[in-house]
Amino acid sequence: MTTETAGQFETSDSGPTSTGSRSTLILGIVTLLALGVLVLFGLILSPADENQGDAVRIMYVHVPSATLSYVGCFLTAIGSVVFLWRKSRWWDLVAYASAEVAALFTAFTLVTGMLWGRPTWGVFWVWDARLTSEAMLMLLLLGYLAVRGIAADYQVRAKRAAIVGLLLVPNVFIVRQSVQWWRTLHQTPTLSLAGAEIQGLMLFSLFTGFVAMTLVFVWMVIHRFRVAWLEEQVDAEGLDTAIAERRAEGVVS
Amino acid sequence: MEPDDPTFRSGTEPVVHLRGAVALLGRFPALAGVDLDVDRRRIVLLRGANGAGKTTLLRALAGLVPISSGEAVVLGVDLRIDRQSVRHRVGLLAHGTGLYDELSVADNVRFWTLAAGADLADAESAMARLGLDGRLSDVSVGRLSTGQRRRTSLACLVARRAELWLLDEPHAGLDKEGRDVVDELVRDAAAAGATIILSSHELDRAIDLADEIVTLGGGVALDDSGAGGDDHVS
Amino acid sequence: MFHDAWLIARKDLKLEIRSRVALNQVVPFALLVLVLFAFALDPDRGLLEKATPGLYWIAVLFSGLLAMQRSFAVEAADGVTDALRLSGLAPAGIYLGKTLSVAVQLLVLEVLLGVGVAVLYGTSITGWLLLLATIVVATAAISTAGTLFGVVAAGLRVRETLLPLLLLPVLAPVLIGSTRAFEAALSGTPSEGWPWVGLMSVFAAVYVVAGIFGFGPLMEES
Amino acid sequence: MSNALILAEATGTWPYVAAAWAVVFGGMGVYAFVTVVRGRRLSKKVPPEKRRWS
Repeated sequence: MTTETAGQFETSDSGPTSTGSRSTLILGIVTLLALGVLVLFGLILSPADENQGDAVRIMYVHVPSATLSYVGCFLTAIGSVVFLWRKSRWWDLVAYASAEVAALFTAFTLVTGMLWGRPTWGVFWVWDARLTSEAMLMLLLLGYLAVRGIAADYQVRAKRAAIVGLLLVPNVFIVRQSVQWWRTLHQTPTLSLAGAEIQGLMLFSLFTGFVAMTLVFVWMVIHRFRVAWLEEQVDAEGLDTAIAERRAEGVVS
Repeated sequence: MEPDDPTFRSGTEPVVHLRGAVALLGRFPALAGVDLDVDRRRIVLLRGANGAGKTTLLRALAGLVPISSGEAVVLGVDLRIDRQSVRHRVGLLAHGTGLYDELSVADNVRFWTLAAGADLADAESAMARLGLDGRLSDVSVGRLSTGQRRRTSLACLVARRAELWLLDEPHAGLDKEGRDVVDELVRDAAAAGATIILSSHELDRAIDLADEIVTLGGGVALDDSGAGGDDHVS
Repeated sequence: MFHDAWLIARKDLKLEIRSRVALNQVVPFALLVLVLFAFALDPDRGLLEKATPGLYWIAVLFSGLLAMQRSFAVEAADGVTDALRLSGLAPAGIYLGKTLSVAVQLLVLEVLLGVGVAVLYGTSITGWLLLLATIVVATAAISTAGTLFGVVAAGLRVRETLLPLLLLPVLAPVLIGSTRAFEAALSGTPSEGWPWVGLMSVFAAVYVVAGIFGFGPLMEES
Repeated sequence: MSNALILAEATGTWPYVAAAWAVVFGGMGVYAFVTVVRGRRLSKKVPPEKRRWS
């Protein structure tokens, strides 16, 4: 943001050109430190749980991932609504960036959930209500990203994606509700911290997990947003030349 | 085709006013800064090579293609702000027929007439005008010849009572009798207060019909137009 | 808006009656699915009987998908999309009209499939009130969501593959709900089925609102 | 597969914990790397005044 860095980019082609800025660099460093603290507490300092054993350590990354996957999904819906309402491209790209990052965190949630399930339940997958909801969220996000990926005009893609994105939230609510009712017929141990004596160092590890992964999430959304923004600029680039070329066609003929 | 006069806004401002209008198809500037003014009741012929931008210009005037820069006012509506409200006031005869193949001629014309807010009587008289009453009216559009489909599309257009007619190659695919009908419809519509912009490769026929000629090339209106223009007012 | 909806629905149904695509292709497909399920699940071991509600709704969903693809293929033909935009019909009206015509086709399909299930799988039908209520709200849910996502996919080169990807996860709660409600009705415990009817009503209401407001922007560009 | 299972039983839940953390950290690393690389490639095509953050 400072004039100093702006000048640096103007003067040299060989200089650092990236999606980074001074503030995101600081954010990145803080994030890496937080991840280090998470490893320290989550894997080394915190004790094993009486019931779950060492498997509880998976929770320190699983629970924040699950929360952030829903946060990303809400952010996408908010971005979609503001885009439709204000015609703001900025918010459209926020929706796009957070949907992609949300899909990544949903994938983390599913994989870590399955890796927790194998030692705990004996199988990788049971039709646990939370895990099933998360799988449905993944499918919904993949649908949204499929719309983002269609080869079409910007307006076409953005409007269609925005409608799908804004419906993510009601869909997630209805899916969660239905899956919950569906599974309450057959009681199974659910993937959660219930049963674990969560206090002291364990609680602190979980807290560290939330902080570190939220920082990662923010860093990723910012950078993904900037990549999407650059893609737009590259697309818009050369419009003036295109118009000039187009006019020249008429003179020749 | 006798549009009631009250449906036409009387006014001195031009029906079409474009200044430096740019329209993008994807990233391709199909219109690269068109200037065009058309007054009410005029019949304007667009000519130009293939890919000159004729079709895009007609679609943009109908409010179907967004104008990304420049001025564009059609029937008093600024297309850069609002492309919806102009749409039901124009009639576009495009390359596509705009007809449902599985429905009969009469069903198609009636549906589009009612959709445009006109009466069934308008549909019947439009079909009669284009020779589609009688045996043809119950045939599915999918079984018609190209010329017959063109007539059906024209019937839908006539029944709409549009204020601005945008005809993309209206003579294409029609026999001589059909072309005469098109010319007659255009003249009647202009006499009744409508404005007509058409593109055609049938230059001999279209030049006789037109009050003005605009040549498009490279997505802009070229200056050499005007030849054969006003002498041919019918 | 309702005038426009009626016009569109009448046009669509007339078109289906004339073309008989739904009757000649979608209905046989649905019955074929029922027969294939019987091949896949041994009918003698009671599996088929237990799974009947689920199989019924899967068959409805898949054949409904065909009906929805068809409903938008019709509008994609030869300049019709432009003609619709120029027609002056209210987008909300077009949405409601298409939803209505899809719903009517689905209802016909569901009745025929119901007869097919009763005959082929030997299902004895009980709990009529719940069955009817489920059919009505599930049909509303499928057609409101299907029509909205149908237009999201309309006009794209990837529409045939995109629509199922978008629609089926969204309709998962409807599949769960309608299946559980049918099970409740057939097993003589209808009180367990009514909450599902409520959930599906909420679903349909959300999609009607989204469709009425969202159809305009979606139709705008293609 | 069977070897892995025997290993799992011998060492308890640690392999699963390690795998879970590896997936999460590895996934974050790969995604971050890919995003940064894409960003660098694209920024070369865009004049600096359009990169509002720099």
